[in-house]
This record gives sequence, structure tokens and C-alpha cells, in this order.
Amino acid sequence: MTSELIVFLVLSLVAIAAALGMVFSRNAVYSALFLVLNFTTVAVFYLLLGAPFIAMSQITVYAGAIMVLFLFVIMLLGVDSLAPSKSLPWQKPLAFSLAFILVVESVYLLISRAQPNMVVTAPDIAVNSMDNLREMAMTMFNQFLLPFEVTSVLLLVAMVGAIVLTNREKVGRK
Amino acid sequence: MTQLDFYTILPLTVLTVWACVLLLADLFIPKDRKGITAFLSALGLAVTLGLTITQVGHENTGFNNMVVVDGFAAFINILLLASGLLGIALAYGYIKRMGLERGEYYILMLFSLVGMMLMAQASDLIIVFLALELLSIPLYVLAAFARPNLQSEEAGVKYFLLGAFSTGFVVYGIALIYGATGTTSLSGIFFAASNGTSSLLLTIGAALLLVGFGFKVAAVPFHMWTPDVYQGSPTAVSAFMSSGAKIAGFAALLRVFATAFPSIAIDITAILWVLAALTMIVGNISAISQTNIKRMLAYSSIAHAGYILMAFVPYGNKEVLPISIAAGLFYLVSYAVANFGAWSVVIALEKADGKGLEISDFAGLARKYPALAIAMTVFMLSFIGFPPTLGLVGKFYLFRAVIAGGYTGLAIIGGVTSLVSAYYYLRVVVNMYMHEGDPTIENEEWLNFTIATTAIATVALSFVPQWLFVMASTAVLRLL
Amino acid sequence: MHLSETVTSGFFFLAPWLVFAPLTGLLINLIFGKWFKFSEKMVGTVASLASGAAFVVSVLLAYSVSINHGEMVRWRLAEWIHVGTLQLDWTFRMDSLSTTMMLVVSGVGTLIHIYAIGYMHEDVRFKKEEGRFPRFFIFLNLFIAAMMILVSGDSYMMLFVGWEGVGLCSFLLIGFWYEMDTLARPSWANSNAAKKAFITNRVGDFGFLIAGFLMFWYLGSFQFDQVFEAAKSAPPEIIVAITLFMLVGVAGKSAQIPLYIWLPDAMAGPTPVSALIHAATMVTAGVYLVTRSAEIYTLVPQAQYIVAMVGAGTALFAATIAVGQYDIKKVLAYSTISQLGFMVAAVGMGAYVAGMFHLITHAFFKALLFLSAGSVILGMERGHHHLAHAHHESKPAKGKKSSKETHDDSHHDEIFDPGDMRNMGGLRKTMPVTFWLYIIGTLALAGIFPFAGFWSKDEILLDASLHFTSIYWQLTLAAFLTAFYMGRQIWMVFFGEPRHAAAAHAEESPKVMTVPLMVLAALSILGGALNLPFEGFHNLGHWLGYTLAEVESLPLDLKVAGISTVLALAAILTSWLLYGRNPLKAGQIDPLKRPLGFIFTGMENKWFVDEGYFAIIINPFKKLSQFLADVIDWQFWHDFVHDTVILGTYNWLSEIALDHYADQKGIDAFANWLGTATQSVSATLRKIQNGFVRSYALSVMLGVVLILGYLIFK
Amino acid sequence: MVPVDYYIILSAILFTIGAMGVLIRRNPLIIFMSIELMLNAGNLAFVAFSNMYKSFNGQIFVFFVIAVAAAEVAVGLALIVEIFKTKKNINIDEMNSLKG
Amino acid sequence: MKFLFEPLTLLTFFPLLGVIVLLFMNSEAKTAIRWVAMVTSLLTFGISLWVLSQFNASNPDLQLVAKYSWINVAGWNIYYYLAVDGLSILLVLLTAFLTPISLLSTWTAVEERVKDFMIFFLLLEVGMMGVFLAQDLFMFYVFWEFTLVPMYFLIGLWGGPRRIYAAVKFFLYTMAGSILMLVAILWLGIYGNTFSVPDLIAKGSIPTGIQWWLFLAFTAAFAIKVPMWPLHSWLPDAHVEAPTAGSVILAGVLLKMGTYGFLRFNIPLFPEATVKAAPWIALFATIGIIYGAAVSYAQKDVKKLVAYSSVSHLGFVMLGMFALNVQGVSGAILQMINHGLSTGALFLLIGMVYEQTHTREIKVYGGLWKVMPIFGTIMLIASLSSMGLPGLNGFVGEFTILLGAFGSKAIGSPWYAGISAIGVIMAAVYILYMFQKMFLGPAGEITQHHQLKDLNWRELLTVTPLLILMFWIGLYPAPFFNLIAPAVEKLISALPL
Repeated sequence: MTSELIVFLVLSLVAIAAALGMVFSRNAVYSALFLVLNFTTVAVFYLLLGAPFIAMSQITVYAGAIMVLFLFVIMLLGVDSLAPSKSLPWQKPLAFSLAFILVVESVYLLISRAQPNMVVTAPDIAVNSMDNLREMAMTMFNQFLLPFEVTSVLLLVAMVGAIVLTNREKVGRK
Repeated sequence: MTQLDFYTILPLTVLTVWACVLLLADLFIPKDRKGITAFLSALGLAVTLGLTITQVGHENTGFNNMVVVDGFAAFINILLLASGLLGIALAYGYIKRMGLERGEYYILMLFSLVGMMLMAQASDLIIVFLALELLSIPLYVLAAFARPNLQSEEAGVKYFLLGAFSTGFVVYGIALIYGATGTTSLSGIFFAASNGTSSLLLTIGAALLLVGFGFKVAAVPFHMWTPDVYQGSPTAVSAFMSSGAKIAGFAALLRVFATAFPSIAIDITAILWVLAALTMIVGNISAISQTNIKRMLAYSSIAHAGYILMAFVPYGNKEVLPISIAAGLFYLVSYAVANFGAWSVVIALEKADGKGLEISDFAGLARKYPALAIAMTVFMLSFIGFPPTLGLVGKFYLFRAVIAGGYTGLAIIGGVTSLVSAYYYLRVVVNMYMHEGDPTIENEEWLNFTIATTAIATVALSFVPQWLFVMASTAVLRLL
Repeated sequence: MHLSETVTSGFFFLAPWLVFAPLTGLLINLIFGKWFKFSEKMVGTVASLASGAAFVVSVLLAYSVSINHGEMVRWRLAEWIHVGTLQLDWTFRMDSLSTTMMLVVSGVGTLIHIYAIGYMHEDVRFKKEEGRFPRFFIFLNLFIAAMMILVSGDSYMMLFVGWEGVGLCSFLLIGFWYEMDTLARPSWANSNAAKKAFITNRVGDFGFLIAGFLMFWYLGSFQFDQVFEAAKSAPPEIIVAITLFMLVGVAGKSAQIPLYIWLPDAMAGPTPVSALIHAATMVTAGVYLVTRSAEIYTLVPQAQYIVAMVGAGTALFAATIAVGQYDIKKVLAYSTISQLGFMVAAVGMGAYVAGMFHLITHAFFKALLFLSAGSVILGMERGHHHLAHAHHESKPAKGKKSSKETHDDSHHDEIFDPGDMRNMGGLRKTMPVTFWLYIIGTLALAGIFPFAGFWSKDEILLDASLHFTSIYWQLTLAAFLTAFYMGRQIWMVFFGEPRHAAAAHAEESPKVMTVPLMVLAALSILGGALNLPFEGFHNLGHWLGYTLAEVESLPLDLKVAGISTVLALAAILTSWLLYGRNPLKAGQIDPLKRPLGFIFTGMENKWFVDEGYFAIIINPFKKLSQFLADVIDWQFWHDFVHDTVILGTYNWLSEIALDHYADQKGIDAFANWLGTATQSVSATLRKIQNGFVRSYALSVMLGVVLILGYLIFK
Repeated sequence: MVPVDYYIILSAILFTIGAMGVLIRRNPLIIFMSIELMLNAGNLAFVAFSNMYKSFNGQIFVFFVIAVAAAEVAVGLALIVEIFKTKKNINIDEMNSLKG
Repeated sequence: MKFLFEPLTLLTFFPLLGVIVLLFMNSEAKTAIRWVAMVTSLLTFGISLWVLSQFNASNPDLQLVAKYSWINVAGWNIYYYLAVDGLSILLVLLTAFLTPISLLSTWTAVEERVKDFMIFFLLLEVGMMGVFLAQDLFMFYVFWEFTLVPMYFLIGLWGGPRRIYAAVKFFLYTMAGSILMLVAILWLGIYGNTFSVPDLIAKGSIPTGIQWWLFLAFTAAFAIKVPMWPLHSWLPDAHVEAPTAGSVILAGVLLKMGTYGFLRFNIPLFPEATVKAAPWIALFATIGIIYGAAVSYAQKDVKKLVAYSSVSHLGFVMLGMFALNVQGVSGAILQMINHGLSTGALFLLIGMVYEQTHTREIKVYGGLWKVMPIFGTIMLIASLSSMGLPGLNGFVGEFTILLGAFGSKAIGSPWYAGISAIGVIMAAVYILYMFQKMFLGPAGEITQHHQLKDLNWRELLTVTPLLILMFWIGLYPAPFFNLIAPAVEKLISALPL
């Protein structure tokens, strides 16, 4: 058992625990914080996998911007917990069993049937360097130019949409 | 980046730029004259349509094989743009009447259309993914456009949450496909898959992707948002969604599966078979007990997704596929035309206070507005697949293709469920003709134009369907 | 078109006019009658002339046949049904047999037409339906036409056309007074009788049809000669089957056991109809059919024996019933059945000439009897009418009486049956002409020397005595009963004192009625001359010999003739002892009632055969069809299977996917019916489209899990 | 060395947890967060595969996914805020005026 | 565009001209509308007679062929293919003949939405003509389904109290059958690479096992339409609720589409299966004959009685057709016409009295003949024709059918015909029951209390042509048999008997 493996396992447990915490915590704020923890852990994985740029994006965009926005909305709405629900009593057990089956399926699949046999290489210096980043930028603005532009349009649309939805000046139909 | 690259996305670019310009221009258009935005949007669509037509017959890839221009894309794009035009026409009076008149309505539609068109042209899963989002996000907003109307907002939230949920599956599916093949390019996947890499991972990735598309086209069991969203959204949005999103979804489904995944056809075919059968059965049966016309049309759109899915079932069979897909496209056209017509009639009857949406509100329509009733009857007959409408020809082609593919059982299910469908479609006709009532309608010229155009097209095209079918076949031949 | 090349001369070209002549009369009356407002006389004259023309044609044809030495001649009018090997034509066949029938039909028919002018004139007035007069003659003419088709057809199928055609006319004429019963009260009785006749005949026709099918597929044709030719080489069991199925037809048309039941009811028709159709002509069609088919019957003696037994059985059975009847026409009706039994027995025994002979003489004297009976009935009606008028006029004077009998005014016609012999008595004084005519008819029927009936009946008995002893005794007994019930009738009707005021006031009928009767009476007296059983006098036998292959010409057997004559006289004597010596009083029960007890009850009630048919066939059929229609077809198949199962499943399926399920009681009930197991399934499913985002997501998830499961574990 | 399988298994578990969260929570915000978790799981798988193939493509895809997620968040939160303004409540189980 | 000038195109689509004219007419001008429809249908009848004059009776093949490629892509080969032969000529004439008669019967019966009524009626005529003339399976299917639509409206808009139920049921039942037929049609189209029926027949040799399935699929559609027992459940509803003209056309022509379908498609396309199925069809036909007759007898509604009698009568048609010999098949074709005439006449007549009394319950009538002598006489003739009295048309058909079925090699047993012949007796039972209870006997409630008028000239004119044909066919059917004989011979000779 190598050190990376140990680190991986520990971080995995943290990530899973954070995810479960997010899902099960009563308080929405806790959920959001658990999710931030999870995102951070995952960012570490990205580093381990030799993707520093993505790791940084993860921290800044996800854990930073997006989650802050979430927290902001949670605070704004002021709803921190809901009373236990009477509706859909069978929803939970069913969800658990489906989730369990899905996990079993995927683990079974990955272990026994479809092995992408390769081993993850250690994050060497070369990968996590500026050269690497430059390389990536080149790819992105050459090969992936179109998606990039589409993404920009997408963000614009999202912005317009958000404004349309929250702009109250022009009241719609009664 | 070459000229050629830009040529491939020329119509898209024009439309996007036009939408951005309108976004700004809209600020200067006075509140009571938002019709100008509508006309300008339509103008943009018309120009784009012209440009797209010039692309017919060309075959190019662009942006490092991210997008393609081919007959298939052109066919779908023309269909989408036509839908867009109809969508504007039927919305023009409606949003005014409902007090929703805001320029963003049309602009969001244009953006959504950009996403749809991009979807048809995509030849890389990245583009597919982004296009899917680009078409969806404006639709989420449009669904909730009638805020603070609770139903509309609820529709928006439901659509959004479930859409995002299905996006999760799409992302994970693409990840698995990438894991199996090392690429996201459709042709790359095809080559990798042909070389026999880890096909199960690929299959599962493809299946998850199918879930995403299934959600967009409202295939059972991914359909459940549809009735709620169609009912809650402003009717004009439902009309646009039920045609445009469906066309785009099917276009992507076809493009992705036919070009990237022929090697795993056996498994996917089995899944598609079940999906198609379930969709037809559940869609039609659920529609029976509906009393709200919007919900009924929603279930009807689910059911028709099932029929179109049938065309995809034999997608691994190289001999049958061309006619099968062509039949599917043909059916898509016949569905879209009748669908727009039917929704337009619903719009004509809808009142500003949200009344007039029960099927019983159609009672007596034939006596008071015979032309409208005849048009609605034509649409209903087309949905059932009855002469003399395009729907019959569509079903005929479709069933023939399915039988030729060796799926007679599926064809029989299709037949029996269309029998079931006759039951609820006829109820509309019964209400219009055989019950007494005193309906009032909104007489809006563009709406009437939409109804008349679609009704005439539904009947007239059924007598000369050949050119349309030839077009569809040619489109498919280029693709395959 | 002339089909027989050897014959060139004669009036055969007139053959189609056998049918066209009466049809012309019919059409004239039908189309122009109303237009030009034909008087009753005019209508009657046209119809009689039409019928008379048919008679003239018949005479000419018979003459033509005779000058051609009995050679059969066929005259093809048109093609009828030509399909593959089935080649049916409208072809007339003239030979001695068919021309004989033509003569009888048109001859008796014409006389009855004339008689009916007088009869119907009064009848429509008694029934207060004067507008119906022309209709009667239209139907009569139609009947003559149909009968002519029957007797002149050259194939079994053309015969069948006439066969059903006369059945139709019978239906129409029995139901002529369709809105009343025989006593002119509003009732379904007459129309029931008409319907019964038609349906019973249809049962017979069914046999005829099956016989026809067998004939076509095994003998290859319907044309008489071809059938006869082919029959010679056909397997006998087929011939037996054909002949027996044909016997069913004969039983239907000629009122033999077990299908005779319609004939007594058929007396609901006006009396000329009873005389013409239900005595003289139509009912003898069966006898004609067997005679016509002599060549195939001869091939299978076992079938012949059955035919003879049926005939003899009918003769005896019907005679017993006749003894117990009170209605003057009912007696004659059963008598007719009985006499038809004689004829069928005769032709069954192969005594075709005897059968035909009896057919002819019977046509004369039975027509005479019926028409006379009609005259009696009308006489009674007149008497009653007269009485009613007198009563009516005198009523204001008898104010007391009308206050005492409050119902007098509304029921001033108390139920009076002019045909009931118990109301008659002593009519010989008021209706002398009719009386004498009736006597002649009775003697002829009873077989008293030298009346026509004596010769023809004797010939049958003689034949029977030579061939089948059992049949001989049955027939002899029947002959005895015949004389007895006719004697009973005479005593009851014409002798003694009037038992009802109407009888006392009865009036004689007019000339237009009595003259035809006289002609018939003459024929009844002299008809025996047609075929006297003496060497050189077998005229009819000789004549029919042209057509029939084997003809027996038996001499008179004094033993047989003696026995029958003695028995007949004894029977008349017995009847005198019972009814003549001490005439019945009004309201007195029949003197036979006491000595015979339940046997007489059986006779009175026709041995309860009608009731039996009701119990065994008609009511079960009604119940079955009610059950099929209401329960099986409507409640089960239409309502339950379609509405409940199909529609219910439709709705149920759609409801379980929704939440409306619980609200809909009807569907709930249906689900209950399906059982609790399905309910629990639906209880799970019904929540699905519940508006909850999470549930919708669950559905997506379920789909994913299932698809992956399929892919991984398949 | 950590086999790629491990990362994929981890991502699968995270994905499932996210999906489960969507199914069991009633707060749309948490549901939305669960969806973000699902996307994240997908991203993790992408990066792992990207590493396996020694290619940037996977990473770039992840970049786009993050961008899309941001866009979705903008619209999604706007929707949720909006319905809260109308309903004064965001319990997803009470958003069922549309059903049947 | 040449196809537009084919005689059969003209015949099929001529009523559309009337529809177009009607569309532009003021819907209040009722009389003018009636006349336009009437003239259109009469001209169509004239065209059908002209087609008859062009028809060569001795030629067993398809004639006046109009065959043009219509949709021809990717091996579809759908033709615009109209033609007529001995099997269909009589039905074409019947359609053209009954339409003006039905229209005439609506002259006063239909007062509401006259324009719509006439439009639907003429459209129906187009559909029916198309069904009988189309020789391409696709075209046939289009027309076949199309007839449902106008009929649906005719029942649903101008029908009785339960008209909607009846209309929907009619629609769904018929469609249920045709769905399976559609699948079979498509299978055939793929198998033969063409939808043209003559080409498919010429190609022949469909494997027997598959033939059986295809036969069943086609049978599903046709048997429901006929309707064969036990699929008749829609018929009483449709007949009872339909307006008079609708009933006439429904009984007269629409039901024949089913029997015609067997004749045109099942028998020549699937000869082996046909021969194999013959005893079964005969069995069902026989049950239908007896059952229909028995059920008729128990009806209280006169229209229902006649409706059930159709089940019985069409049982005869099926029996004769599947006798698969020349007598049976010819008889069956003629019986289709006969049934159209006699049952059509019965419906017309019932409609005429219904117009005055607004009830169809048998027991409230009685003694009608007395007050309506002409009506009664005509009714009697129609009834007698319906029960197969020799000398009238019904007999010729039933007799040849039973004769054919009795000796049929394909059916293999005379029992079916023998038992069916009992149906002839039962026909007398229910027809006479109906006639007696309505026309004979003492005057019933309705007869007493209504001032019933006898037929007027228009009504007489409506039924007289039917009466003439009844007598004509009954007495001299040769011209009719001559028209169908060669085609029937050809049909039979191709069977593996």
C-alpha cells in the first residue's frame, strides 16, 4: 500500500462522508458547508490526478463562487429546516434501495467486467507546471474554440434568464 | 480557423449575433410595441432559414470536427427554424393577451433555437452537452415566464430540477464514454469502439446518455415532468417546447447513436425497444383520463415520442436504418405540424384568466367556429393517423420501416396504442361537434395564420408526401 | 322458345300467359284500380277474366298436348340463374300431368273468383272495410299466377318459386282480415294464423331446399328429366335422403303430420280462400310434387312406404279431430287434411292416378263444401245483421231494458260466431239452395255412390287393399269417420231448430255466389266420370299415362267398394242417431262427450298438438332468442365485454397511472372485482404522477437502474 | 500507485449519493446541491480518465461542465428565489399543484 | 396530371366537386344545398353507368386501369391505382346507386346542419368508391380508414340519443381491426416490394405459415366490418343511432367493404390459408346466421331487429364466399347487392315512419297497413326480399350461396349449409314477427293516436328504384351474374383446391 493510496483512501472517506453529510443534514447551511468540504476534497483529487488548473477552478468557481451563492440564497430565504414530511412515505426506502443497487451495479461493473486497467501516474512536476497549463490553454483555444464560445453564449443566456426571472418591474399577469 | 469553419456555423452565428443585438435593441423598444421585437426575431429566423437552405447539399466539418454541416443537419435546422417561426406567430398575440409581452420572450426563444440547431450539427459530445444546456436553460426560463403565476413558476422549477438531474446523467455518461474510448468526438468514438475497447463501459455510457436524451424527448420512464410542465407553462411555450425540444432531442439522439455507437447496437436496440413500447403504452393510456387539454396534449406528445423512438430501434441494421430514420424524420415533421396546429387552437380558446383549457370547453366549437373545429379535427385525425392527413402517411412509413426491421411486435404495439389514442383524440372531436356549448375564441391574425397553415399542410402534404420523404431519405443518406 | 323439336303444332307459345294473364289482372287492378276508381264489380270482373284467361290457356294447352299424343313440351321463356353448372331457366313444361293441374287450378280458381265477387261484397261490409275489396282480388290473381308457376315449372327450382309464392299468397289471404279474429274482434289471431302458416310452410321448404341441394350435387341438375335420368344410377341412400327431405316439404305444403297444424288456423282467411287455397289447389301441391317425382320415388320403396304411412296416419288422425269440432269451417279444414292424407297415401303407394283423381274430385267437392259453408256463414251474418238492426231500431222503445242492461250500448254486438255450428240449426228452411248444394258436397266427400268422391276414394282404398293392409284399414276407418262427421255437420247445421236468433233470420246468398256453386256441384256429381274403373274408361289414367311411367288401371273391386259404401252409410246413420234424431238444443253439450269422455276432449282440442308445439318448440325458441338477445348478446357481449371489460380496462389502466383513481367509484368497483391482489399493485402505481418532483426523479432513477441492470447482468 | 478504477468507483459512489439526495430531500436548494454533487462526480471520473489517457481533453470537458454548472446555478437559484417570493415556502413537496 | 382524366378517377372523386361547391354555399340555403348534393350524386351515378358501359363483362381481369406511380422512394412503389373488375363493378354501382337514394330520403329528415350533412355524405361516397376501386394496398387503406371519418360524424351528429357512444364505438371497433391489417399490409409491401395487389398476386408464393398470420390480420379488419359473429357488437349501436341515410349506407355499402375485402385481398393473396380457413369461416358464418336470426327475433326496436338481421345475412355472404366454388362466390357477391337493396330499403322505410312517429319500438305500432297501405305493401316486399322469397332478389343470392356451400370442397361438409338453411326458416320467423307486429293486427298506440300519412311522392321515388331492382334481380339476375362470372371463375381457378 503506497502512500498515495493511503492518501486517496483517507480523502475518499472524507469525500464520501462529506457527501453523505450534505445529503442528510437537516440544516441547509450545514449541507452547503459539507458540500464545500466535498468540493475541496475533490479538488485535491484533481491535483493528485495532475489537473491543477481544474483543481483551482474547482476551488474558485465551485467552492468559492457557486457555494457562496447557495449560502447567500439559503440565508436570503431563511429556511433552515423543514419539518419531517408525511408525504411520500415510500420515497425514502425506495431511494435508498435504488441508490444501493446503483452502487452495487457500478462497483460490480468496474471491478469485474470493465477494467480500465491502467494505473494513475504520479503527479510529476512536469504535469503540474506552467508548461502544462500553456499546453492546455492552447488546446482550449484551438481545438475547443467553439465550445468555449458556446459556453460564453450559455452564460449570457443564463444571465438574461436570471434577470428575466427576478426583475419585478414588469409585473406579469395577475 | 478557416473560412470553412465559420461557414459551418454561419447560420448559428448570424442568429446568435442577431439575438444579442436584439437584446440591446429591445431596451429601446417601448413597452407597448414589443411586437417589433417579435417581427425582428422572425426576420432573424427567416434570414437564418435562408442561410440554412444554402447549406443544403453541402457537407463539411468544422472546428476540429466539433460541428458538421450535412443534409441531416440542414433538414433538422430547417424544421427547427420553421418551428421557431410558427412559435413566434402563435405567441405573438398570446403573450400580449396574457400580459407577458416582453422582448426577452422572443430572444430567449432565439437562443434556445441556437442550442437546438447546434445540437443537430454537433459531432462532438462536448457540443452535444453544451447545446443541450443552451437549449434547455432558456426553456426553463420560458416555462416560468408567466411569473408570478404559481403554476408557471412551479413548472419552471420542476423542469429545471429534473432537467439538471438528467444533465448529471449525461455528464456521467459522457465521462464513461470518454473513459472507454479516450475521446469525445463522435467519429473518434466510432473508431475506438470498432477496435473493440471496453465495450461495456461504452455501452453504459451510451445508456446514460440515452437517459438524458430520453428526458428531453420525454420517453417513459423519463417523461414525468412533461405533463406538469406543459400544463403550467404559458401555452405558447408548451407548443414551442413540445415541437422544438423534441426535434432537437431526436436529432441528437440519432446523430450520436447512429454515428458513434453502431457497434453496441444490439444492447441499445433492446433498450430502445422497451423504451419505445413503454412510451407508447404509458403515454396513450395516461392521456385517456385527462380533462385538461394541455395535459392531454402533453401525454400525446409523450406517446408520439414513443412512435418516433420506434424508428430508432433498428438503428444498428445498416439496411433498414436509412428508411427507418427517414420514416422517423417524416413522422417528426408530421407530428410537429399537427402539434403546432393543435396547440394554436388551444391558444385560441385560452382566456387571460387561464380558463378555457378543459376539453369540455371545446363543446360547441363546431357550430360557432366551424373552420377552427375542422382544423382541430384535422390535427386530431393526424395524431391518430387517419386519412386524409399527414399523420397517416407518417404512421404508414414508420410502421413499414419498423416491420422491415423485423420488429413486427413493436409495430403491433404501436398500432394498438394508436387505437387507444383514437379514444381520447376523438373526445375532443366529440366535444366540438356533438356537445352543446358556447365557447369564445381570440381572433388573432397570426394565430389564425398558424392554424390555417398547419391544417392545410397536414391535409395537402398527405397527398404529395413523396418530396418530403425524399428529402428525409436524402438527409439520412448523407448522415450515414 | 320451343325446346321440344318433335312437336311443332299447338298453342304452346301461350304457356307464359298462364302466369302473365293473372298477373295482368293483378296489375290492372293494382295500378288502375285506384286511378279510375274501379267499382267492386269491375275489380271482380277483371280478376275473374284474368283467371278465366288462364283457364282458357290451360284448356288450349291441354288440347295441344292431347293432339300431340301426350308428348311433353317445354317452352323456355328466359334465363334465370346461370352460375357454373347451375343452369336454371324460366321454362314451362306442358304434359298431361301439368295441364291437368292447370285445368284444376284455373278452373276451380275462376269459379271461386266469381263466387268471391259476391262473397267479398258482403264480407267487407260486415267487417266495415270496404276499401279492402280490390286487395282480395289482387291477392287471388297473384295466387293463380304463383300456382301456375308451381304446376308448369320444368325444374324443381321453378316449382319451388311457385311453391313459396303460393305460400306467400296463403299468408296474405289468411291474414286478409289481419286486424281481427274470425269473429271480427280486434285481435292478433288472424295475423298469427297467417304467420303460422308461412313459417310452418317454411319448415317444409327447408326440407325441399335440402332435397334440392342433394339433388344438385349428386344428380347434377334441377331439371326434371335430367334428375330422373341421373337418379337411376345414383346411390339409393341419396335418393332416400332426397325423397324424405322432399317429404318434409310435402308435409308442410299439403298439411301432413307433423306440419299440418297451420291448416286449421288458416280458416281465418275469407271462405273463398279456404276453398281455393286451403282445399282445392295449393294444399294439393305436395301431392303434385310426389306425383311429379314419381320416377325417383319409385326407385326407393322404403321411402314410398314412409310417405304412404304419413298420408294414412294423417288421414285418420285429422278425421278424429274433425269429429270434435264445432266450427263449420274447422270441420272442413280437418276434413281437408284427412283427404290430403288419402292423396298422399295414394301417391306414396305408387297409385299416382288414384291420387291425382282424388285430388281433382276433392277440388270439386271440397271447394263446393267450403263455398257453401261460406254461404252459410254469410247467411248467418245476414241474419245477425238483420237482428242487430231490428234490435237497434227497437231500442228507444224499450227504455227499461237499456237502463237495466247498461252494457248493452257499448256491447250491442254480443260475441256472435257465425261459423259455430252450435249457433245454427234448421238452416235448410232459410237457405234451401245452399242446403242442397251442401248435401251434394257431403255425399261426394263421404264417398256415396255415384258421387265423384266415391270413385276416387274407392280407387285409393282398392290400391291400399292390394298393397298395404295396414294402410287400407287406416284409410277405411278414416273414411268411416269422414262420413260420420259430415253427417254430424249436416244434422247440426241444417236440421233441427235454430239455436240462435241469427240462424232463424238467415238469408239465402245471391246468384253470383250460388251459380258457381252449382257448377261445382255438378262437377262433384259427375267428376267420377273422369276415371271410371271400367275397362275403356280409365280416361284420367290413360291421360296421365303419357307422363307417368307406370299407371295402374284397376277394375272396380266390389268388396272394397261395398265395404266403404256400407261403412259410409253406417256412419251417416250413426250421426243421425246422435245428432239428427234428437237435434241439439241451444247450450247443450255434444252428445258424444259423455260416451267418449276424454277421447272426445282430445278431439275437441285437436289432441293438444298446438300446445305441444308451443311447449316443445315455440316457447323454448322464444326463450332462447330472448336469452341470446338480452343476456348473451346485450348484457354479456355488448355491455359487459365491451363497456365493462374493454372500456373499464382502458379507464382503469389510465387511472392507476394517476391519482384520480380513488375518486372514481365505478372504477373502484371494477378494481374490487379484479381482486385485492391487483388493487395492491395499483395502490403502488397510482401515486406515480403525483406532482412531486422527487417522485419524478425516482422514476428517472428507476429507469437508469433497470437499464444498467439489464446491461450488466444480462 | 492508485488504479484508475478506484477513482471511478469513488466517483460512482459520490454520483449515487448525489442522486439519492435528489430523491430524498425536500428542500430544492439541497436537491440542487445534490445535483452539483452528481456533476462533480462526473468531473472526477473525467479527470481520472483524462489522466489515464494522458490527454487534456477530459480536463477541458470538466472546465466546461463547471461553466455550465455556474450557468445553471444562476438560473436555478433565480427560479427558486422567485417561487419563494410567490409561495413563501420552498418545500418541494408542496409544489404539486400540477399533477394527475 | 393524366391520372385526373381517367374514368375511374372521375368516378371516385366526382363527389368532391360537389363538396367544393357546397363549401361555398350559404348554409341557410337548405334546398339549394340538397339539390347540389343530389345532382352531384346523380351525376356520379351517371358516371358509374358510363363506366359500366365501358366495362367488358367477358374479361375477367382488371379494367379501366389507372395506374400511376404515386410515391416511389426507397423501394416503396406506391401506386395511384384504380381499376374495376367483375368482383367490384356491382358494388361500385351499388354505391353510386344508393347514395342519391339515401340523399333523397334525407330531404325532410335532416333539417339541422344540412350543409355539413351533405358534405360528409359526399365525402363518404368518395371513400366508398375508393375502397372498391383501389388496387393498391396503401390507397385501399387510405380509403378504408377515410370512410370512418364521415360516417363517424354522420352517426355522431345526426344520430339518436346515444349517438356519441355509438359513433365512438363504431370508430374504435373498426379501427381496431384495421390496425392489424395495416401491419399485414406493410409486411406485404416489404415482402413484395410493392403495394399493388395484382403485382403481389402475380408474385405469389408467400410461405404458408406467414400466409396464415397475414390472413388473420386481414380477417381481423374485414370480420369486424362485416361484421362476423362474434365481432358484431358495434353494429346494433351504430345502426340504431345512425340517421336513416346513414343506416342505409352503413348496411348497404359499408358492411360490404368487409366482405369485399375478403374477396379482393384474402382469397387471392393467401390462397393456401384461405382454403385452410374455409371451414372455420364457415363455422363462424353459420353461427352468425343462426345467432343473428335468433337474436333479431327477440328485439323490441325495429331498427335493431334489422341490424341483427344483417349479422345473419352477412353470415350467408361469408358462407358463400368461403364455399370457394363458383356458385358460392357468385351468390355471395350478388347477395352483397341484395342485402344492400333489401336492408337498405327496410332502413329507408323504417326511417320514413320514424320521421312521423319518432319511435322505433315495435310494440307501439300495429295495424299500420290499414292506415298506410302503400307503405305497408312496399315494406312487405322489402321484408320478403330480405327473407329470401323466390322471385325476389334475396332468394337468388341465398339459394346460390347455400347451394354452393352445400357441395363446397373447401368447407368439406354439407352440415354448415344445412344448418344455415335453418336460418332461412328463422328469417321468416323474425321478419314476419316484425311485419305482423307493426303492420298487421289491431291498431296500436301510435297507429291510433298519430295522424299517419302514407308515403308521399318523394318517398315513393326513394324506394321505387330499390323495388324495381329487387324484382329484376329476383326474376332475371342473368345480367348481374354475367358481370361477375368471369372474374369469379378466375378467382376460383387460382385456388389450390
